[in-house]
Order: sequence, then structure tokens, then C-alpha cells
Amino acid sequence: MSGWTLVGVPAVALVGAALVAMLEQLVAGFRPAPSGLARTALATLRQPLRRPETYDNWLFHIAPGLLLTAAVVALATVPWAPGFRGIDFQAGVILFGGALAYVTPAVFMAGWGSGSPLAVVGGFRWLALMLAYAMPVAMVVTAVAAPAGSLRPTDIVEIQHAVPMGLVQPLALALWLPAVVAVCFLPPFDLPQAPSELGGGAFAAYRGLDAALVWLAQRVLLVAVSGMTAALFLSGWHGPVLPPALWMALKTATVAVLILWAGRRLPRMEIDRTLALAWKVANPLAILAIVIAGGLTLGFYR
Amino acid sequence: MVLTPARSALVPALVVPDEQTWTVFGADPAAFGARPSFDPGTIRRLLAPAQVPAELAAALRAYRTALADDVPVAYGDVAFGGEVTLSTLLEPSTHGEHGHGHGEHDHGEHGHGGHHDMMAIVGEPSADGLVMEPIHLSYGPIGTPLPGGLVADVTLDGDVVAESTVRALLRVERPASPPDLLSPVAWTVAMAGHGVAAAATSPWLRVAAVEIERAVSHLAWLRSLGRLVDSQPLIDKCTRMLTSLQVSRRVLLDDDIGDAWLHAAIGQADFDECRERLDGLVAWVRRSWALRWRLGGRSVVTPSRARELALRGPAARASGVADDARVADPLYRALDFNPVVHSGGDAVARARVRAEEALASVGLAVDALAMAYVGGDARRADARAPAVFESPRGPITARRSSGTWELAAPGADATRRAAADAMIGSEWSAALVGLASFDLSPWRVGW
Amino acid sequence: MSDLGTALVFWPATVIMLVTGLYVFITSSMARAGLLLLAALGVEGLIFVALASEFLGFLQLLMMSGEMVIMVFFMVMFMPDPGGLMGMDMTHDKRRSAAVAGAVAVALAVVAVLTDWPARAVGDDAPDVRAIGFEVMGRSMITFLFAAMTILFAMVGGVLLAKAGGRFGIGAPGGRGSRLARRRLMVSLPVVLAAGALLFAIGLCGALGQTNTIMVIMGVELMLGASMLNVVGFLRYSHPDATSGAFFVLVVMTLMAVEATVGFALVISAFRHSRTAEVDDLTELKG
Amino acid sequence: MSAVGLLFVLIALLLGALLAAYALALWRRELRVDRAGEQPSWPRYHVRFYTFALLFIAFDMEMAYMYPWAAVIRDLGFFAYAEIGFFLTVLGLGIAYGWREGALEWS
Repeated sequence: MSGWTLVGVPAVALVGAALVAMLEQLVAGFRPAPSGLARTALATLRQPLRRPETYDNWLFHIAPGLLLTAAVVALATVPWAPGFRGIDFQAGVILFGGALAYVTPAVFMAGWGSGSPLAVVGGFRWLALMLAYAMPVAMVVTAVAAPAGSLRPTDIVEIQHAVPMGLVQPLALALWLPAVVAVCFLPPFDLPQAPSELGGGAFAAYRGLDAALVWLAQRVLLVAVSGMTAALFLSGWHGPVLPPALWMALKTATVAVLILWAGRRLPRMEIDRTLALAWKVANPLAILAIVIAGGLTLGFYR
Repeated sequence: MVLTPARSALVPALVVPDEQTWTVFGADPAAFGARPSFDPGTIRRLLAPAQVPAELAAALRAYRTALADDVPVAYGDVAFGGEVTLSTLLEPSTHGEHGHGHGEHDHGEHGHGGHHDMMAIVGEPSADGLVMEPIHLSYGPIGTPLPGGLVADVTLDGDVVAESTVRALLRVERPASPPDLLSPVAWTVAMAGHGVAAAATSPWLRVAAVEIERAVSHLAWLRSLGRLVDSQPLIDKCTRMLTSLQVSRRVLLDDDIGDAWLHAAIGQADFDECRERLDGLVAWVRRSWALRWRLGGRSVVTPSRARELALRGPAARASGVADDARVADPLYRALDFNPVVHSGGDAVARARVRAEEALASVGLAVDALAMAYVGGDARRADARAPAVFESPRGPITARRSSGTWELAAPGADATRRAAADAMIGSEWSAALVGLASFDLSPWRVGW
Repeated sequence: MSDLGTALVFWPATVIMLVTGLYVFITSSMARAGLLLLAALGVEGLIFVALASEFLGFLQLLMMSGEMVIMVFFMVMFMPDPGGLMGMDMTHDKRRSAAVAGAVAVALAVVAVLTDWPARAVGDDAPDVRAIGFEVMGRSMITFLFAAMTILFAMVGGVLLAKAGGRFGIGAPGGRGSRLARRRLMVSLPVVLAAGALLFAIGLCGALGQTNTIMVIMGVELMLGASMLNVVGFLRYSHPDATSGAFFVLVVMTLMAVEATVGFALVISAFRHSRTAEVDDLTELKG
Repeated sequence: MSAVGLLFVLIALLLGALLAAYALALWRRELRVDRAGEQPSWPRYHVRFYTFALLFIAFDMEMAYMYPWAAVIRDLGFFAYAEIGFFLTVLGLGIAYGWREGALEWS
């Protein structure tokens, strides 16, 4: 951790969120409009700090901050380039998971705090979704860490200098991607908001700065999980010709576009089937992925 | 949520009463640059008819408080049988308003306070033996993908529906106008077809008009289902189809063109082209595994249950009951009509029946226009008998006796009961898919 | 981490941990209580990091989030008035439990003052994740395999109880206290142990004084958290090479999870049977 | 060094105290809200997925052992692989049991 981290990570978060917003428009088939985005951002900042009264204001107004904090900490664990890697702990991938784990209480606090029936339903539905995605995320991380013999993200990137982990362990990647989309509560896993079913659900009551924080946090989360996907599975900054940071940015953007595109194509998942699918298919497969990873480690990475 | 700028995008709007009614009525919200949005936080515009049905006034006023203050209002040049003008409606009211922003209209009396004793346990016994407290809420009457004016009063036990009542709020006050604005042409034709005021137009043209309305109605429903499950490809495909169908449909509805053969000549070529494109949409609906995963096995109505409930129309045909008033119609017999029947009885079957019927309807319209062109003759046998028409939502009857209309939609109540019934015991998303899959009309009939 | 860094994180974090831990048993809103418990135990994870046990700290952050969020929804299920709107009194034996907790705190303080803690060992940080890995897979293999069996039994028992019927049982391990630090604001072993003792006392007070079973479970979780904090303190300040101590923290976390699983399953079973999750009511049922 | 450290700690404590005061102020002001007779929807919520939750708490603990394992399997080799094989088999049995008993169904 250094001064660089304190400036660099928020910068990556803001720039990344802006880029994600434009990618969203691109995926939706519209021409990205940076000026429009900037105008709306300014308009939001100029809005009066309107804090709607809800039933549990304490939980309700802490939630967006917690959400953004979790997203930024998760982002800080992503290794961007050899010289620029936010927080580089020996147990970095656990911190990544630990930070994402606080998205769960944040969204629940939003739903419970606003206290309207559909928001509360949204909050509980989100807890169910957490039970579905949490295990695949955590288990797949170990499957990727085993060949590197380290939980430090930079070590995991280094071990992929020859072959990306996504090619070696496609099963792990296949389990990881939907799980991290669920963490970001993006479509098709936007169950806590589900506009058409819950009318905005857990976040329906947010206005002004609170709403902007939630919006920002969700995009930062997408940047974080896309970046971690690129680092853990797509060999991070490794690549010919181009500078490392650019490779990393390109891979991250590719993953983000893939996630956004799939979210646009697929109908929203239903929580009962998602939960059953996660426990009957994804978790056993994740165990299998770990077994495969162990075998690969012993066979090829010693 | 806040920063959704888009220069060329459709503006997220609260569409009153709903997108489907606008579309069936002949004006697609997309033409006004709006697409319906259901999260009050994202709504940037309010698209409403010049006159709002009185029954929606209170709900609209309550919803307005959840929107941002500067949401502009767009008036459509249509009127859905209302009497309250929008400008008076949206003026700030001085009493009974709470400025909190939750999306649905949960009424205060449904909260769990008041009857709350220290250890009292309120609620219905659940299947797993754990007795908890229920949540009461109302889904609708506006701001949902369901037709506006439809309200589902639901008791949720956890996130599973324990009780549900589906109510229709709307009514059209003037008996002379079509009583169901979700199928105005069908009702008009049913009333005209009774023979009292036989229109000058050829009966073939009326068949074509009803069939095109059926196709539009089914596609608009399919799009609203797409909105409910958030399937963007389905929404886009339906929107494209509807845009081209609406343009072609104008020709049929336009009163200025008096000559039948001219109608036919203009319409036939357009609809033929539509049919080809619609073929692709139907194939997609059949093929899409994502849609099957989402709708499959939801709200199953078995054939025997359908007969027991006396279901009519597309909902019955999706349960394997070949009930279609068109079979008995000599005009349709001349067109070699065969009803579309599926036996699955679930939401997938209902979606397929409607998608395939939309395709078949455009085909029938093309054929009917060809008949009109060659001047094929068909006359109703008995003008005294009540005219039974197959509207997009099932059979409707119209009979005029001693100066007043007797209008009825047999099976409408059965469908409503089936829809409410289908929600029970389902998780909330599944329950809504089940409710939507019956394509209820909130416009009350039979006065 | 430097002593300064440790102090910077430790002091505010400890205050937050103790305050939130205390408020768990003060608030009448069950959602708040559960989330406050998560805050207390999550912040404890930060303290672990500050005390140089990175792996254990991050793991604590990760595990407690999942566990406490589930705690929240079990509370919302089984507590009367989970929103805290009526402001009901959820305590019993208030004086006695406060007295017991106070006595424990005093006793621990006396022990802390009288004990001559070993001087700080020369060396650097607490064991890293690889050292713990060698411990788990090597020396402590048998314990590890038993942990697996324990988790299996918890899963089986949880499913079994949640589906059928059952009874109760609560256990609580101990914590340690200490005397004043020489340099006041720099964190030292006695300071950590004192924080642990306070957390333990709060947990004990909750476990004894609360009427609802799930609140009792929360008290026990806090006491277990206190014991983990003490071990991490020892790892930082007196035995940095004691990988078995780090492993012990893992075992305690497992214990917390197992306790929660079986505890919740018992609550479900009892609630299904008698429609209450209040300790007093359930005790009456026995006779 | 100790003076600077003292200053930092004091500032941190001050900030912490301010935050705590703010939080407590919000808390006292907002704890029991009763606006115009409306009540929030905070019932004893019937969570339908509690069996998943029970399995999850136990199963989640597996990660506490899996992470160290991932860090050392390269060094310990087949022995660690066998151990984790046993471990995962045991946990797999847990899931299989839950599945058989119908715990993996929405109740």
C-alpha cells in the first residue's frame, strides 16, 4: 500500500465506471456519448442533497457508502500492471472475496432500510442469491491459486506467462463468470432491483447522491470483477507488443462487454431455480474444478 | 440509475395506462420516443393520454410523488375512455400525500402494526410448518409490465404467494364505444357484425382487420412478457414487428379509403412481407432455450383443469382445449382455418400459442384480403343470433335488444380466476410470469 | 505492519468493535442487531490485519459476512417484531447477567495484572498463509480431517434438525485479560487481551441476559470472536512462529460456523414445534 | 516518531468519535419512525431457502482450509492432494445428503 494506491485506485474506479457506462450504451446499440455522460454527472452533483426519509434511515443511508467501499476495496486488489497493483497482499484474492462479501449486507440494508414491501422482498431475494454465488466464487479462486502456489494476485498472473488459466481450466472460468455477474447484481441476476417485478426493489427509494453512489458502486464492481477475471484467467498483463497495462485494460474491457452483452441477451433468472442450480450443479462442479486444479498443479506446475 | 444519458435511446417513461393498450389502440409508445420503465428512479418522462381513466387517477397521483419533480409530461393524441384531464390530475394535491419513494402502492393499512401483540403470530400455516407473518402488497394498477388498471392484491408468505386476488379497475363509460380497449376492433366488429348497422365494407376486410388486431395484440403481449422477464431480444424483435404491422394496419382502419379492393391491394403486399418476418420471430420463440428455462413449467393448467374452469380463448388452446369461435364461422371456413393448439398448459405453451397465432393471423389477413380482392362472397346466416367473435383474448358476444347493448366476454372471469389461482404457491417472479401469461384485460365488460 | 500502523488501525477499530458489539444487545431492531454483530466481527478482522495476521483477518472478513448475514435472516424469521417498532424488552435476568459479566471482566483483569506475560519475541509478522497451509496439511492433519467430519456432521445435523425436531445446548470457551501497557497508545499484548476481555464480557452478558435463542447464539459468537482476538494477539506479540495458534483460529471459526448451523437448525425445529424461539418458553416446555 | 504517532492516533480517535456521534444521532432520531400512520413492511419474513443457508454456513467453512491448501499443494505434492480429496469427498457427502433429504429445494 502506498500513496499511489490512494490516488490510483479511485482514479481507476472513476475512469473505469465512466468507460463501463459508455460500454453499456454501446452494447445497447447506441452511440456512446461522453459529453452526455459528463452533463448528467454534473447535473447529479448539482442536485440538492435530497435524502428521502425511510423507515430505517440508519441502514438505508449507510448502504450506498458500504457498497462503494466494498467495490473500491475489491478493485484495489486487482493487479493492473507490474508497477501498479493497488494493495498487493499475500492473501489478496481472499481480500477480493472478503470485500465482495460486503456487497451482501449493503444491498440487504438498502432493502430492509427502505421498508416498503417490495424492497424488503428484494433484500431477502438478494440473500438467497448470495447463497447461490458465494461458494462458486470462493472455490474457483482456490482452483486458480493452486497452480500458482500463492494467493497473491500478482503471483497468479505471473504463473500464466505462457498459457492463460482460462485455457487450462475452462470449467473454473465457466463457473466463475456467472457467479461474479451475480455479485454485481447485474442482469440477468439483477434480482434485488428487478424493475419489472419489484419496481426497483431494494434501490427504488434512492434519489440524488445516494442513487448516484449506488450507480457508481455497481459499475466499479463490474470493473473490479472484470479486472480480476482478466488477471486470474486471461493472463493479466501478459501479451505481445502492447504495454502491459494496455493489455490488462483491453482484457478487462472485453470481459466487461461480454458480461453486459450476456445480461442484455438473457432473461432475468428466477431465484428458486438459480439457487437449486447453484447447489445441484455449480457447487459439485466447483469441487470437481478444485480436484482438476490439484491434478494439474501436481502434473504441470511443480 | 441516475446517469442514463442516451442521445438516440428511447426515454424511459411511465406509460399510462400501459404500453400494450397504446399499441393495440394504434399508437406505439416507441413512436413517441418512450419506452416503459418500472423503476420510479429511472423514469424521465410521463406518457399519458389526454384524458386519464378516472379509476387510475388516485394511483397516478400517488405514483407521481415517487417521480422526480422535473419529469416532463407527454400527452398522446388518444383518449382511453377517461374523463379526468391530465393537467388537473397532476396538480399538486394538498392532502394525503407522502413523499417517500417506494415503487408500489402499498397502503398503510397493510403494514403489520396495529394488530401486533407481543407474541402473536399472524399468518397462514405454511407447507414447511413454519408460521411467519405475511406481507400484503398490491401490484399495479400502473407502472408494471401488466396491463394498466389491473391490480393483483397479493399476500406474500416470505417470497412465495400465499393469497392473490386479481382485480380490474377500468371501465369505459360510453356503451357505444368498444368496451375493451385491448381489442377495440374485435368489439366494434362484433357489434357491427350483429347486423344492426352493417358496415358498408366487405366482411373480408373486417376479418382482415380483426386478424391484424389479433396479431398486434399478441405481439404487444409478447413484448410485455419480454419486459417482465427482461428479455431484450424478445422486446426488440416484437418492437420491430409491431412498427411495421402498425404502419400497414393504418390502411385497414382508415375510413377515407372507401373502396374495398383498394384496401386489399395496398394491404396485401405489406402484410405478406410482415408474415415472412414474423416467421423468424416465431421460430425464435420456439427455439430460445432461455425463454423455455424462464417460462417452462410455470403455472401449469392441465386440460382437465381448463375444462373445469371453463377457460376460453388462447389460454384454453394452450392447455390442449381446441376452443375457438372462428371454427364455426363460414368466413374462416372458407379460409381453411385451423386453431393453434398446444398441450403443455404452462407459460411456454401460452407464449407459443400466441406467437404462432400472430403468425397465422397475418396469414389469414393476407388470404382475407385476397378474397376481398376477388370479391369472394360470404354472408352471415342469421342476423338475429348474437354475434360471437374470437377476440385476441377469447370469445366475445354482442347483442342489441330494445336499444341497449348486451355485451359479454364469456371466459374472461374464468381466465382471471385461473391467473389468480396460478400465482398461489409460486415464488414472486414465477407468480408474475404466471399472471402475465394469461393476458388479462383490465377493461371490464358486461354492464 | 509497523507499530504506528497497528496503532492507527487498532484503536479506532477496537472502539468500533466494542461499541457495535455492545449495541447488538441494546437495539430493538433485529436487522440492526445482526448487522452490528457483522460490523463487530468484521472490524475484528481488520484488527487481525493490523496485528499482522493478514490471512486470518481477510478470512474473518469473508466468513463473518456470510455467516452474520444468515444470522440476520434467521433473526428476522424467528424474533417477534424484527423491525424493533414496538421497542420490546428482550432481556431477562438483567442484573444477574450484568453481574456475571462484570465479575468475569474483573477476574480477567486481575489475571491480567498478576500474570507476567512473556516479553515480545524477536521476529516479524504472524504466520503467513503458506505457513498455515503447512501446518494444516502437515502436523495438524488429524485435526483438519476432524474439522472436515465436524462440518459434515453440522451439515447433516442441520438438515436433519431443520426437517424434524430437536433440543438445545450451548457451550462457551474462555478469554484472557491483562495489565496496562507501558506505552499507552502503542498496541501491545495486554491491550489486545483487554479488548478481547471486554468483547468476551459483552458476549457473555448477551448470552446470559437475552431471551431469544438467536440472540444467545450471537452472544456466543462474540465470545468465540474474543478468543480468536486473543490468539491473534499472541501470534503478533509473543509467538510469531506458532502456526498451530493460527490453525486454532481456523478451528474456532469452524466452531462458530458449526455452532451457528446446529443452533439455527435447533431454533427452526423448536419453532416448528412450539412456535416460539424464546429461551424461557422453551425451558418451560421441557418440564 | 512517537509524537507523530500520538497525533495520528488522536486524530483517528477524534474522527472515530465524530463518526460514532453522527451514527448515534441518526440512530436516536430515526429508530422508531411512524410517519402519518404508515408502517414499514418488517414482518417475520418467511425465508424459504433456510435449508440452503444451513448448508452454506457449514460448507463455507471449508474455504478456511482450502485457501491454505491452495498455497501449499505445489510444495507438499500428492500427500496434500490426497488429504483435500478426502476433505472434499466428505463435504460432497454433505451436499449429497442435503440433496437426498430435499434440502436443495425451495420449500
